Amino acid sequence: MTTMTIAKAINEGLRATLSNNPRSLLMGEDIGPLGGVYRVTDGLIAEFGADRVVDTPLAESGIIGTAIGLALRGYQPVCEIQFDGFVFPGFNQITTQLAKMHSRSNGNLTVPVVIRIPYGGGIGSIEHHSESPEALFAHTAGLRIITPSNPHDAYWMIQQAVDCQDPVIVFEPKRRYWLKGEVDTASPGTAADPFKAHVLREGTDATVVVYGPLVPVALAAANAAAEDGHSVEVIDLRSISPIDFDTVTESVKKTGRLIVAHEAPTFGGIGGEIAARVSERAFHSLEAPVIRVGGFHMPYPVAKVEEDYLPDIDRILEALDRALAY
Amino acid sequence: MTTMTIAKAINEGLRATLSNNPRSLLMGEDIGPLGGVYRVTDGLIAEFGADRVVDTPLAESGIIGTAIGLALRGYQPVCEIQFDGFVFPGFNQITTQLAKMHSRSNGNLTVPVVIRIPYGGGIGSIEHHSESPEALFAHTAGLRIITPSNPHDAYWMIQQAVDCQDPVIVFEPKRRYWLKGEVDTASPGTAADPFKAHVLREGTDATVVVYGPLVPVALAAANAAAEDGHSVEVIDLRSISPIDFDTVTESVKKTGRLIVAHEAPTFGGIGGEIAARVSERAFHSLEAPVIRVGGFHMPYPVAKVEEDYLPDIDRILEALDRALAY
Amino acid sequence: MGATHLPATEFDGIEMDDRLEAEAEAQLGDPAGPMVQLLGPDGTPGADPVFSEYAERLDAEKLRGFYADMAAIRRFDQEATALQRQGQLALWVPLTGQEAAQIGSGRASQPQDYIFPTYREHGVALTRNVDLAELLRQFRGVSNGGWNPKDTNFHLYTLVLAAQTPHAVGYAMGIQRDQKLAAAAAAADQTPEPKAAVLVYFGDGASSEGDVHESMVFASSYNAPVVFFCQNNHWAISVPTSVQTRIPLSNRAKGYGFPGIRVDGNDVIAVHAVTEWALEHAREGKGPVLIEAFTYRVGAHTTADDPTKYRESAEEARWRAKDPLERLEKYLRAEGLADDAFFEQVRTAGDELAAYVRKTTYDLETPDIRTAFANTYVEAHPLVAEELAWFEEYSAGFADEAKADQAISDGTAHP
Amino acid sequence: MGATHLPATEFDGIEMDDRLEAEAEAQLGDPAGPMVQLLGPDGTPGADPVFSEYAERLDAEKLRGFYADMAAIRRFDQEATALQRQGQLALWVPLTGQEAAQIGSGRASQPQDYIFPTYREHGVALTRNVDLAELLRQFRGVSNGGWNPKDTNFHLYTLVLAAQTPHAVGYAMGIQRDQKLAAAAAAADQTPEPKAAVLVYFGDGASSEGDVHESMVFASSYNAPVVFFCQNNHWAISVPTSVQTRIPLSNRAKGYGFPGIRVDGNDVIAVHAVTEWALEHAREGKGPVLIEAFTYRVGAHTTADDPTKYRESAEEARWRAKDPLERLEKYLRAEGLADDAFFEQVRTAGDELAAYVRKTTYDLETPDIRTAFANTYVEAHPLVAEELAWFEEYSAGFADEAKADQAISDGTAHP
Ligand SMILES: Cc1ncc(C[n+]2csc(CCOP(=O)(O)OP(=O)(O)O)c2C)c(N)n1
Ligand SMILES: Cc1ncc(C[n+]2csc(CCOP(=O)(O)OP(=O)(O)O)c2C)c(N)n1
Ligand SMILES: [Mg+2]
Ligand SMILES: [Mg+2]
Repeated sequence: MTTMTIAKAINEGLRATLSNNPRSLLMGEDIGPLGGVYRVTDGLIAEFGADRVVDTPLAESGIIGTAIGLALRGYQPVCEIQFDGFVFPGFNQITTQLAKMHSRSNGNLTVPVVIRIPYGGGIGSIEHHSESPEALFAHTAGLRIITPSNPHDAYWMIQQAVDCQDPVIVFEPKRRYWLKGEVDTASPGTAADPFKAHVLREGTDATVVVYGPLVPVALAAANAAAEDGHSVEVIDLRSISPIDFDTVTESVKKTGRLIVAHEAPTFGGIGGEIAARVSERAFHSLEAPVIRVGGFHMPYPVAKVEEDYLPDIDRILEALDRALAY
Repeated sequence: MTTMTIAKAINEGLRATLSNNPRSLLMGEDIGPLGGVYRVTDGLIAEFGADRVVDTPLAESGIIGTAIGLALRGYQPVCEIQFDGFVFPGFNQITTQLAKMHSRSNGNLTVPVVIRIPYGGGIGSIEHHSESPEALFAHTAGLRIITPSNPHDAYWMIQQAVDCQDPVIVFEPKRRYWLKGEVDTASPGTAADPFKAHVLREGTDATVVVYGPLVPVALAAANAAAEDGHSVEVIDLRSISPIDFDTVTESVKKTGRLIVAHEAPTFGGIGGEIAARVSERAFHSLEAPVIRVGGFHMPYPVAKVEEDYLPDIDRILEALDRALAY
Repeated sequence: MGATHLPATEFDGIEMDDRLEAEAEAQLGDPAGPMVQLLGPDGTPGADPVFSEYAERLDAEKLRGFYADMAAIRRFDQEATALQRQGQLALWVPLTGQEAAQIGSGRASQPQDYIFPTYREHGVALTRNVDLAELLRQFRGVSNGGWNPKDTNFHLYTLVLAAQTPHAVGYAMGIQRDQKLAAAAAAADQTPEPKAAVLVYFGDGASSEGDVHESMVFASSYNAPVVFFCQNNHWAISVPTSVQTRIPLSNRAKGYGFPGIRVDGNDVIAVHAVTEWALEHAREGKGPVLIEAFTYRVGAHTTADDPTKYRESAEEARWRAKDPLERLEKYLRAEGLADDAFFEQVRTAGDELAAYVRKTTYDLETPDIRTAFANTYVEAHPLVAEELAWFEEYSAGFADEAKADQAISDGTAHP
Repeated sequence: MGATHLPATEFDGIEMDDRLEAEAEAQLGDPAGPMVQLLGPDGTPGADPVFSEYAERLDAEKLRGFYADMAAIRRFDQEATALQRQGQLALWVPLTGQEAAQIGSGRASQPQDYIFPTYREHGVALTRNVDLAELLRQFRGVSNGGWNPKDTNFHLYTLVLAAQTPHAVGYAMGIQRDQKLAAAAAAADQTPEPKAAVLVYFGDGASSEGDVHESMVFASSYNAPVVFFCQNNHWAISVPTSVQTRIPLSNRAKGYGFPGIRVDGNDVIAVHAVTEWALEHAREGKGPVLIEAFTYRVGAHTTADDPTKYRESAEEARWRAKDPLERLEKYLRAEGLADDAFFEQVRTAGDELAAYVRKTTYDLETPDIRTAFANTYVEAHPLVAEELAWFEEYSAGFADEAKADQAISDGTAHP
């Protein structure tokens, strides 16, 4: 067990991958000598050289597109997209090519490309640096999407993503990069399956489903609710595609109430999928409709008002109140 | 009143726009002498010239991007994307630029660009020619999305889209291009508001919400259900963003059951949004969970099996049975 | 203006506009600039200080082979068009007119090279030993990728224009890395793999897509062993090349600092020579090359297209006069390299190929959507499993219903 | 290989690789190829057959103005950096080193021209009379677009790299259409509008994005009045220009058939001359031009960046020796065009500007998320209305709570 930040855990996970897997390589803008704008790849070019840690031209479609070609040749590229808002020039390659290559080749070809995307707000940044576009990828079959919320998960999930033979997008909660926690580098333990949700806190009155940056927020909300006498179960989804509906449904059958929170706008967000499917699976158990907490239907607002935009403890508690009022 | 196909109605709508609005223009691949691969712009270049009906280089980002520039200069461009699966090279311009320009300029700038996209399957076509990517745009604030299901709506909605000061994506149900119907070119009548849902058939036992290509399918399913003694209300959503939740909720409060069907994959589709929001708004009225009927979580399959993939009358009836069984 | 001050173009900045106009106009007909040609439309051989050497390496058998390939693929094209008319194919994308560009370049590749086609490269497929019946699967709507690229190093067709170009560069970057590993292995006394390169096809229309640019940037930046092969067939569906560019497309290479060559795309000998040179160049680690094959799509864009809407038949006629097969036939006959018997034999082989294709198309398996469920992901996926389970139950319901209906009409139903 | 056979590059295909290598290496330091320069680093004037004419039009006042502008924007840059350090700005993007590229080009534009910057063009903003306090709004996190582009024809900053380039071309296509309408109006005896062009900025890094390519394709295809102004400041954050290109970026224009000019980006006179020429060229309907301003980002990429991670301070020092302000000062003094009093006055003006900026930054209004609700759409939108209503009620709840808490602590609460 070692204590480290999420950023460091990903760095160590990538180091382990590069060491163990000679056909893995990293690609992206500024990931070389700079070590990435968040220093997630710090020191790796010095250790593994410029053929394994590749500073690319500034072109996201080119990054994803060449990664696909490398994967076709038997390599396992891990691409870094510098910020959530800059993945869109690469959207075509991800959606029409990466996601479909295995299927359209009738299973003959695999393209185990990993795409790392720091995402989410709360860092007081400028435009395009605080977005949560996960739903825009979850709708596309062929992709897998995971998001760690703590250093131990981060260390293992990045390696599991590379090992997975399907393309995987790893959304990294950038405002939690400096969150510290214990990492067991010897064994993943309960983190063995990156596509399984984790019940982080048990409860009986309501379930709160969150992922990535909102996990600490939900835990804090559950603490606050406990003071008011409400027992709240908190689930860290971990995987956004596929979603571990078994774990969520089981919880809701017990608690009878579900709140789903994410930073992405509510309208058309992944919360709708969760609400719809859980409502179907646990119709008779639900004492209240699933309440969603998310961003408003607007472009991510300027830094000075992002607190009004982002789901926080109060917003989750307000949703809980509404759910309990049924 | 004139009888015409949907394709012809859009053609006439565009002709009316080009005639009435000197700052409107059309842009796209093959929309000139060829008249578009579906002949929707047939004859327009001859009538309005190459400055108003512009055959562009083959580059979707360039098409949307230059359309934004033209809009900033006071023009109203209507872009054609040749097929649903080919919108993705232009995704960045739509998502990060077109959708946000008004907001990021604090309301100083408007970019009333219209994007026409023939969408959906059922035409026995090859890859990338049968997709329904509407959910990937609906999640982004700043865009509006409408989809006509009949010639009268088509004639008016395309003109309303151009008149709207917000960017509008018009998804055109390509397998219905040859569907004929009456068009009143003198007055939109009940089609005056393109963002309002239409109740096409009244019923008491369940509501079926559809849009675009599935509207005739839902109506046929309702007919079949009537033979079995079930009274089904059918709603044509018409607008996918915003969604007219008032009309849908009112219907569900009456019928107590809701089925939402679309060709797009169910997972992460717009059906989830409808299910979630209606479940919240009409929780106590719902006798059954909202049942979604949609594509499977796979790339749109090859033509010879698309019948197994596409929601059809039987799939809607099966969902109805499930809803009625609660 | 002094030429020294505009190093970035060869145009004199002030007078360039008139020249550009004139040049652009000229290019709409025949190309204005020089273009590699080793076999004229009338079958007379040309000479070239560099590429003649490559042409001289071709013996009679090779040349007859080129002809046989071109004739075979044209015959195949006709058969596929016929199959489409008969409703056996949903769509067909004819290549007639582009045989020399495709056979010449495909035959210049080595087995270890990897090829990324777009969707019209049936001739290249032939040179890679792709079973042409498998190739029709896509157009019959039974598969999105009818063959296994690993068998032939011929990738699947890509329909999203230009999307395959960065794949090609990435693949070439992989070859570079493999060569370093192989060099290490060779030092350890193993036989080294033959050097390989990537050949990627795209059209004049597709050349406008951003992906082509990003690919060339990456290729140049990493000096990747990739040859960009642009078939300028004058049309992108209904849009003439002049909308995509006002100067020869081979010029695009100038922006990235690697060679760009315009070759007569209807001259199979020249195409072969230039491509062989370019692939050698790439394999030897000298970096990327752009080839523009100046050719013409004589038929429709696809069987769904109607060229009379956008071009004059006189233009088509002008290009038919430059037919790639006819000119090679003239040359072979004039040089005494092939006789009537040879051409008769080619015709018979073509008919046999057509018969084979017809038969195998009728026989092509009907797919099952369960394959699509199975191939969406490599690894197990709960949502796919859930939806498949629903589908099985749903389908079984119909089977039961059908059985029940049958039982009723048979009178064997229990009441 | 005969040069005639490679019309598409000026390189001899066979020997090109060594040359390319050598050239690329050379370019990493000083540019190898010719470059327009009218004022050397030591302040000595140069001559140019075309552009000297443009330089000669500049009188002493204009030249002093250039200096004053460059000094003002450098002073502003220092102040903004200081404000960021004090926590008054979330981030700052310094331009130091690029003053000549920005002031020279901005001052070459006419009021009727429309300008699309990227995010570092504070100097251009100054030439367009954008209130520099408004410009800081974005970096204070109170606005995504601090000024109204309609007031100044200076568009908002665009952070998605290269995304503004097609906007520029589209805008230029709009100008073309307006000019036709204006011509009709003029015929009807109205005063014609002055001819206009578009000037669009992007960096050496952004040049790799597909959008730049598609923009150049469109610009060339429609002969649009647009000038592409690439500030090659040698770095894209930590990535040197050599990763984006191995030859001068001005060569990109060769692929599209319009002029590409490399100019010394630290020479305000040359930049002004070249840009003036290019804008005239575009306004006159002669089509697009690409300008590569060869300059250097002397400071960090942003205040969040640490250049010591990726470059040697010796490189920075080498470029400081080519400082754009110093060389103009030398020239002005040597020619007797400005005296100590002038430079003193410039310094005072700079301090005043800094004081103004400091004060207005402190005073910048705190935004309200209700503005974001209001500006998402032009027309009424039920979802936005619903969410806003929820937000109002939710916020009112807090206000009530706060009031109640206050009442309790005030002892005025009713039990
Ligand atoms: C990204 C994208 N946009 C549009 C299309 C539709 N489309 C198919 S073929 C074609 C023309 C292609 O022209 P070109 O690249 O010259 O190739 P050719 O068909 O002439 O071989 C178009 C526009 C597509 N397949 N992909
Ligand atoms: C599409 C996109 N990808 C990545 C980024 C992140 N990013 C911001 S600035 C920058 C470097 C830009 O370099 P250059 O174009 O040379 O401009 P400069 O900063 O040197 O002025 C990068 C990678 C971005 N803003 N947009
Ligand atoms: Mg073509
Ligand atoms: Mg730069």
